[in-house]
Amino acid sequence: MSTTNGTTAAAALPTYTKKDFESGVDPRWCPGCGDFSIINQVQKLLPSIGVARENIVFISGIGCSSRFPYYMNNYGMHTLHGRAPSFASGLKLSRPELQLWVVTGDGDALAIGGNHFIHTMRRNLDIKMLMFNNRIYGLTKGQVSPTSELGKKTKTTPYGSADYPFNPPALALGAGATFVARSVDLEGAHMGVVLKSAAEHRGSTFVEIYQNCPVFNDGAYTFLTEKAVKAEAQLRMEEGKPLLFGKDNRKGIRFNSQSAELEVVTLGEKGAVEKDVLVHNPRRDDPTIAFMLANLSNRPGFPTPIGIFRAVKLPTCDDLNWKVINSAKAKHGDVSLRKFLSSADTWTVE
Amino acid sequence: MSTTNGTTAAAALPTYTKKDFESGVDPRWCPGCGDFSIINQVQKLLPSIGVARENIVFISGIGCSSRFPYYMNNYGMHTLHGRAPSFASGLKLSRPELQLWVVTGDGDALAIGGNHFIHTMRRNLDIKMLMFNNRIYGLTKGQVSPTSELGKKTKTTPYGSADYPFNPPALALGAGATFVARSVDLEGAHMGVVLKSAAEHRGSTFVEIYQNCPVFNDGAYTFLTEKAVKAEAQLRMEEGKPLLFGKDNRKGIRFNSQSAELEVVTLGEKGAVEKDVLVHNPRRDDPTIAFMLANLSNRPGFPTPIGIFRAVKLPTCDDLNWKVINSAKAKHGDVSLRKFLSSADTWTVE
Amino acid sequence: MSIPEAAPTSKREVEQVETVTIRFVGDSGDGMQVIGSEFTKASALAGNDLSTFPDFPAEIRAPAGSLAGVSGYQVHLGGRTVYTPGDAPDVLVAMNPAALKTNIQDLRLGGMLIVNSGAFNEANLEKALYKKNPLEDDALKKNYRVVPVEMNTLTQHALEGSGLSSKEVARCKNYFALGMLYFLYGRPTEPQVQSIRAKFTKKPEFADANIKVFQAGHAFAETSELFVNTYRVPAAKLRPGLYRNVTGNQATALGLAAAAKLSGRQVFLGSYPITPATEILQESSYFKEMNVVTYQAEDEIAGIGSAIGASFGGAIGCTTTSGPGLALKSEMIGLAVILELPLVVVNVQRGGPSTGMPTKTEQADLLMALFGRHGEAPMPVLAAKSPGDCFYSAMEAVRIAIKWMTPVLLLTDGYLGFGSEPFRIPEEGELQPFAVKYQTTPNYEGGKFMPYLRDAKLIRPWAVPGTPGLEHRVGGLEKDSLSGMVSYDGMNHEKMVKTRAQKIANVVEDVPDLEVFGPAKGEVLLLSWGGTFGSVRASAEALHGKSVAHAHLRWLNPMPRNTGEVLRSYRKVLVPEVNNGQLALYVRAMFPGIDPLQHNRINGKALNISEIVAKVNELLG
Amino acid sequence: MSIPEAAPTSKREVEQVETVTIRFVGDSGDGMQVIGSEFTKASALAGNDLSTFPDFPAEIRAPAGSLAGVSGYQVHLGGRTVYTPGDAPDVLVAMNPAALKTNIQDLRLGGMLIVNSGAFNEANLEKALYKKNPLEDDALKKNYRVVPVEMNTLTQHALEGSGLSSKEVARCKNYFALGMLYFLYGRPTEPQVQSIRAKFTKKPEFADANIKVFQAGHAFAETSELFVNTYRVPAAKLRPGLYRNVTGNQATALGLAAAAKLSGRQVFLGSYPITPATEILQESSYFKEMNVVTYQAEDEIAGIGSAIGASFGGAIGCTTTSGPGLALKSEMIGLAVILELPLVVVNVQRGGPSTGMPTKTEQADLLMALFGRHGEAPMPVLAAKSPGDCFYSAMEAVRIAIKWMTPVLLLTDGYLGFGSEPFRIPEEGELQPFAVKYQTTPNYEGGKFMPYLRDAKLIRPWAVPGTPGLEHRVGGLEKDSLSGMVSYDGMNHEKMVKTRAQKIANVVEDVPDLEVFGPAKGEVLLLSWGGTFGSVRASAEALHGKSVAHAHLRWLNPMPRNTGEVLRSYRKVLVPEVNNGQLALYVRAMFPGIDPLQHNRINGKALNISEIVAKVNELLG
Ligand SMILES: Cc1ncc(C[n+]2csc(CCOP(=O)(O)OP(=O)(O)O)c2C)c(N)n1
Ligand SMILES: Cc1ncc(C[n+]2csc(CCOP(=O)(O)OP(=O)(O)O)c2C)c(N)n1
Ligand code: SF4
Ligand code: SF4
Ligand SMILES: [Mg+2]
Ligand SMILES: [Mg+2]
Repeated sequence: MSTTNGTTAAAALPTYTKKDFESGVDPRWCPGCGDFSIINQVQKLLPSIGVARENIVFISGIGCSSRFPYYMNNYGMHTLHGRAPSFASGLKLSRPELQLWVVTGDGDALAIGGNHFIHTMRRNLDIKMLMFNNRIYGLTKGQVSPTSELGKKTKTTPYGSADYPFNPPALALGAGATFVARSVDLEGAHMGVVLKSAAEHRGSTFVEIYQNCPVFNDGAYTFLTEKAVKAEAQLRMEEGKPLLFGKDNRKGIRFNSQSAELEVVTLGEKGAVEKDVLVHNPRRDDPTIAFMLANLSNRPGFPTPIGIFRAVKLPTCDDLNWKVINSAKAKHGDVSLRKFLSSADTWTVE
Repeated sequence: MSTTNGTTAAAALPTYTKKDFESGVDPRWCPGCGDFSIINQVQKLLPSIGVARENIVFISGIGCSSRFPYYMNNYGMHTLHGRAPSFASGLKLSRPELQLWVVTGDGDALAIGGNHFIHTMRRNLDIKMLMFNNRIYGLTKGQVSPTSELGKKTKTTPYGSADYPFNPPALALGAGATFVARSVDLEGAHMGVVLKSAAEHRGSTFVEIYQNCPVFNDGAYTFLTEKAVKAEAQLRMEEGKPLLFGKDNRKGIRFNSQSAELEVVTLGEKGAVEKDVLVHNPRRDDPTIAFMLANLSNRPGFPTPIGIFRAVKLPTCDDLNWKVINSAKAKHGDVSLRKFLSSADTWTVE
Repeated sequence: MSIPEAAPTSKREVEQVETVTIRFVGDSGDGMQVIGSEFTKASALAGNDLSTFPDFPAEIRAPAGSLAGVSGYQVHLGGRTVYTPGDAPDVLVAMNPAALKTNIQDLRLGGMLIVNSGAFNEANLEKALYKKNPLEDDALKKNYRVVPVEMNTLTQHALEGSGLSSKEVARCKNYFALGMLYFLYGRPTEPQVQSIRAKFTKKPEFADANIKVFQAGHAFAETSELFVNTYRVPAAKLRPGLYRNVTGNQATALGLAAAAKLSGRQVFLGSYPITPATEILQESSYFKEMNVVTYQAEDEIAGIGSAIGASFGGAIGCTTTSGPGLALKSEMIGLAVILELPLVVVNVQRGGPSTGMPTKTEQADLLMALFGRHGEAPMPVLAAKSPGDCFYSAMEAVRIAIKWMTPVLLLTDGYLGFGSEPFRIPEEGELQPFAVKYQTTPNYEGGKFMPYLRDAKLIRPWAVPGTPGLEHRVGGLEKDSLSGMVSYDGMNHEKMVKTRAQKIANVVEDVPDLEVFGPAKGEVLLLSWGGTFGSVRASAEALHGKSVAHAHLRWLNPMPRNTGEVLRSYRKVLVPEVNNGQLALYVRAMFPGIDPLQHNRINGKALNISEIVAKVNELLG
Repeated sequence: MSIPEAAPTSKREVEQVETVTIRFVGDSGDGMQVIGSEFTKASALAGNDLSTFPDFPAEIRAPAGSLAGVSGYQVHLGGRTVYTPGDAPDVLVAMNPAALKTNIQDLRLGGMLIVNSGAFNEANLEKALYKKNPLEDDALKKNYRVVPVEMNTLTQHALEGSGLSSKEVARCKNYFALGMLYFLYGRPTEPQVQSIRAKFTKKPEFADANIKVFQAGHAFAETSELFVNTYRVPAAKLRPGLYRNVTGNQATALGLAAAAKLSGRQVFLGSYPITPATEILQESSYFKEMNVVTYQAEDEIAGIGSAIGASFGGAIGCTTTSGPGLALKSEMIGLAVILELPLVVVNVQRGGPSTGMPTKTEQADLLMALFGRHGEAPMPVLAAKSPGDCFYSAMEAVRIAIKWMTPVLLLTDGYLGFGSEPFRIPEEGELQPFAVKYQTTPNYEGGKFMPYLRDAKLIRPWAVPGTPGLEHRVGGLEKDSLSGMVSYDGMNHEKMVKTRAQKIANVVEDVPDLEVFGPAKGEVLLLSWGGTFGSVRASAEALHGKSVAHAHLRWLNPMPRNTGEVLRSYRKVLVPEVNNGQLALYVRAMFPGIDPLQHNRINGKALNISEIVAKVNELLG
């Protein structure tokens, strides 16, 4: 057990199974809710990441998605609407050896919680944030969210929403996140791979998971997940591979340096060949291409990218902080209370 | 006078001078503060924009910069730390005919106010936001701000800050702002031009103004403003012109489609010619190139762009809202209170 | 409140009952809210006074058949004034084992239990954590009049050959229950048939099915010998007029819209969704033609900020929330206090602290409403007393806010917000318009405008952007007592603190004197505020003839001028509250010498009338 | 407090004075804080008891010479216990007309005015809005002992040939004034010379210049005939030991660091800058080797959120703020209440409401501290009584927070935070360590861990991440009384509300009884809390011999057990406060029958002793 700061004693880890990460409380989501598929992937992943169960903490805000920690057999906090990243930030800075996961919804993370979200991203705190994006407020039964589409009719926008939505990966990139990815509830295997990379990344980690809310926003992602359209609609980004999609991977994404824009080409048509297609590299220092890909989903005629937009290694905020703390500790050694209190102009009264 | 919503009676405007926009209260900023130069440009601009003085409202949060409204002879609100955009949003939605300016600082807008900032940007509310970025908390006397450099020593980070800073235009672009620009306190003429464009833009408008705080963060921008380095350090973006800089404009920014990155070229060297240089176009729908330019200032070896990153016309949130409201009004006409209250299942008791 | 004992003969008689409380309970998918409100409507048409309350399961849908998934709807109808949805049901309609388990303890002894015995299969019993079938339990039959009905099968029979799937058939069984109750309470069936038809215009096959099942239920109740009597609740003596049903949240939304009409100004509602306040925003978002502008902000702080911004622009800024949101808004409310701009903050209280029990009611935000701001920041606080009263309270809050240029806090609660009652729609002209005057000319020597120059009541002028010549700045720093410009002068500050306090104290001129129900002097005064009005008034009525009176505080700040006098006219003051004693504490603070007794329940529900009555009887000795 | 009248002869005598209050005032750039604290240090070394208070101009630097730009520093020194920085200065050192104008009304009649007459030129007079030179005004000379000194010229003379620019020369003149005061109060010059040298090690030319000017001032006072007498303030009888000067904010930071040491745990301070609390975060950010981790969050909510997160991890989560920030944190504090995690919230009160008067003091956040949360959310509240006491109060807040697993609110104020006094550094071992126990093993049958299983005092266990087998979840929804899992059960909720309230009531075992200074029974009891301790105690001392006592509440919740008894031992209770009567209201609420009288000043300053004394004398009749 580690109760002091520093590093956790590297005891041999038990061999975990998925069951070890189930709290025993039955998840209380509506039948068919996408959240079930997500928790399933997370519980499947954790046995393999080499972190002791007691050193993992799940922190959430408020929302359907935010009930997540109750169902995990780790340490967990179900906090206040929008504020999960703030708790995680303090806990991470206080005890950097813990692995922290924030679980949140589109409203929780981006409406009331937008500020903590962008600051966690910019600081590059080593926190893994999973945002279940159902483009609606689920728990409060169907109001517009910051990811709801323009014109969307909801209980608070009966004549259609007049607000443009956020593009969450673009926002995360604008804020400076070092790991940004997207997956989909129905694509379990894909999600598993993305989550594994997220678990391995050190630094601010943002994973948007498209999640269907069958009760208040059913079918939000059928455009992406229906068998019939899937191949054309999904752009699966894989490191080192060209950005191909469509039936038989016949289409690709090319950067047109004339217009300085991305465009869709069909291989074999108008002279387009595979080597023109942009090769996916999420490790570029500059976030621009990642940003461009993130914005694709806003643009008509383009597929929606899933996978990892960006994964860049930079010293984390927690590491930088503890470097300073440890050097101060090393320099001063163990200071007695009296000595500490006396480090100022003093005088003696006799 | 317009006291109801709708449009202001288009009475002939008086001919204003700069003095008409001075409240008569002497600005209380420290001698040499960059804020003086900014207010000077704003007061110079307003006579020329064709808006009645009484229809302009300045709204600020808390900070040195936020004292701004007191010195303007318009309607004004000096509100709470970080919250100015929220007041402006309500006022704009309630009375769309008013012209709203939010004046804020780097701490006010991006620390405590970050959430209202990104939401105002994404909604494309017709609000003009001027952020005086001195990379420090001025009013509270010198603490780290979200735009302070990594490693910066301030009163709260005596051993250097462990937080990566925001790049404000990149954040605004990530959030969906339709107008994003940057200028510098010492470049009065440049600022005047940028402010004029901001005044003309309809939609979410963000202008970052680099501002020197001689008391708590002196010289933050000498790397950009000192005569000796200015030409090499500033990249002045002008619509339709190639992105040239340096002594005699010998250098340019080129997009390398091989690496999918921007690079600096010297004209005449290694075969670089002017037509390779990226031509600045702030009107692209896709925000990517604007984002790439915004990120330049983070990258060693690149100049810092000033001017307009993005200026794109999209229906504003306030317009979309009032379209719905006006159509409901047109459809229902003037409804009596009794009729309104009766629109439900009713029964009569006799 | 009184169902007659089982009649000795099997000949069915029509029994007159003064009031009856019926609770419908079943799985979330069983349509209990639907038949509850249909029955309510029929009772309203029959001229009964009414009060209803839904009992939703927690926010997220629980698995079908589980204890957590039980949904309920209670209606209390009467031939006289009905104050609450009723302490304990006289009739419980339970559609499955889980619903029975979570509700049976509330059924009054001797009450009638109509139960869908067809749902008591092994799977459902297990989900409800029953070890054996409770319907086979003798205790149940001893304590209640149990009427088991095979609704599943009877519904299937009714729909044989309809072509509906078995799932669709199952969905109709709530109408079987409804049909039985229509027979039992002698409601005419034709309007209900119409209503079903209207509801399913787009799916006539469902209309037909539900009508069939409804009629089958009615016929079954009539022909089977399960019911000894049928009942009639006479019409109540209600004030004549046109009526509708309203929940408290609807009424609040309607009240704000009415205030827009009466003042001729825009209502700007900037809010963030939160249970149980969300409906106010949702309802209001339909009222565009009434000059109501709604805005779902990014969070509670932006919600109230947008409202204050709109108020600066001349609108009536409003914001609606519940406890956690009110906490977040407290800095902003303080700003509205120092700016002296009109603003209405509606707080629909729920169980706390923290996220607490979002779907349950409580009255524990009173002290926060009164004192929960930094610095000296007094503001008017009022509380609605019934669902329908939310309408008048919301209007009153607006009227005070714009007359006195001040934020006003209106407290309601989950019990009022979700509960409903008949609401008489005011006649044309019955409600007085209240004009809003903007300042349009300079008010000071030299043609100057002084935004903080006050009138005799200490009210400052409201000048709005767009008015030439009155350009001015307002802010959160202490301000000069005339110009409103920043002032760090200590004595100016003291003056402003006292002036703001005095202005709010002056609002008492708009606060009616406290009225007493019952004897003007005596042993015990019941003192209530907010949503407990109904329970406490009903208790006082039940104690009629004893030396017990009831007074209800609608205004908490300022309190009515005669409050102290009233309190001192009784030997004992008892304050029943759904909290740990907040009004009691406040009364002690405001009226030294008065030390009220307390009756506190904090279980997420309205107060129980019988408990209050018992407590008072104990006090009477 | 008593400077002797001008002596009749010109022969200079050394006069003994028991206490003296000196105020240094000048332009922000004049270095008044510097010479004020130098003189304070010298007085401390001479064994005087002390209390000091700076008077900063508003946050932003005003133009040189302007009224808004005046900066001051007041020190009260004595040969006996000194409680406050003094009501009215006996000596005023004024460096320019603006400083004279804004301060002269505070100088006590007959007091000494040392004024830099060289600064009274036309430009400066105009900036100070003087129509004519006040030094030529007879009234001034009639009311005060005016000592005009041409400090500008004399400084220039002293630095002739130094090679410094005239701007640099002008900057030295504060040391001229200091030199004069050293002579006047018989302070040894050598330590000051050393101190100047130490201060300017990197710029020896400035060291030389300032030393020269300092010595010139000293010599000038000695040789000129301007001063009739010189004064000696005898050493006070202070408890022997090693001393330093602390401001309240420094002391709070030191107290938190000391608590880290004494508990063996990390202090995690998550804050957002806000006047007048910012210094606590700033000071603490140097204390890394003491196991203090600081974090400047993006806003107040994130600040407290980070602290609660750290507390969940086993650290002592702390957050520091002022009024507007406390308002923002209220939702979070409610969460800490329901989680039952240790947390210390320090609120340095300032003038309100809203942004108010950030640099001025006030005591108007008491009711918010007690009641400013939604739902039933009680928590311990204590208040520091002097700058040095902030150290002990901060430690105490931590001790209570971790012992009782609760958030604790510590109130200080701008007056304490900026004010300073000598602080005796506790001996090694004098402060008792307080261990923190984490739960490391299951506490329930079947090897289970129940995070909300309580001990006899109702305290729940603290199990932190990293402890295998105790994995558990906490949250803001109402929780089952054992497992902490979500519970919507009404009676469980009522039980939890009452249990949490009882636990906080139990903290009274750690609250010492109220002590009374003065007679144990009598006419008038002065009851104070927080930063007004000094003024009220000094008033009580001044009223010595009359039937007047003083009691000071350090703990506001719970209050000491004997509070009611003490209050009832006097015919009248007078509560002096820098607010509109908040403690008075609270006392009325908590002790029915006691109706205290009030003395309220809300002018951004500490209470005036003479006003309190006058008020009491009035009450004594
Ligand atoms: C301070 C506060 N404001 C509002 C709420 C009400 N609330 C709870 S969850 C929620 C939104 C949930 O939406 P999202 O984050 O998208 O999660 P989902 O339920 O869709 O998973 C809201 C508005 C609250 N609990 N606390
Ligand atoms: C709620 C709240 N928190 C904190 C403060 C204190 N505060 C005032 S201004 C400020 C920061 C100012 O920095 P910036 O926005 O960069 O403005 P500048 O003074 O640099 O122009 C802070 C922390 C406050 N007034 N209110
Ligand atoms: S409301 Fe939607 S998001 Fe919430 S649990 Fe149900 S299906 Fe899932
Ligand atoms: S502190 Fe800095 S930003 Fe503020 S007024 Fe002074 S120079 Fe300007
Ligand atoms: Mg959602
Ligand atoms: Mg700044």
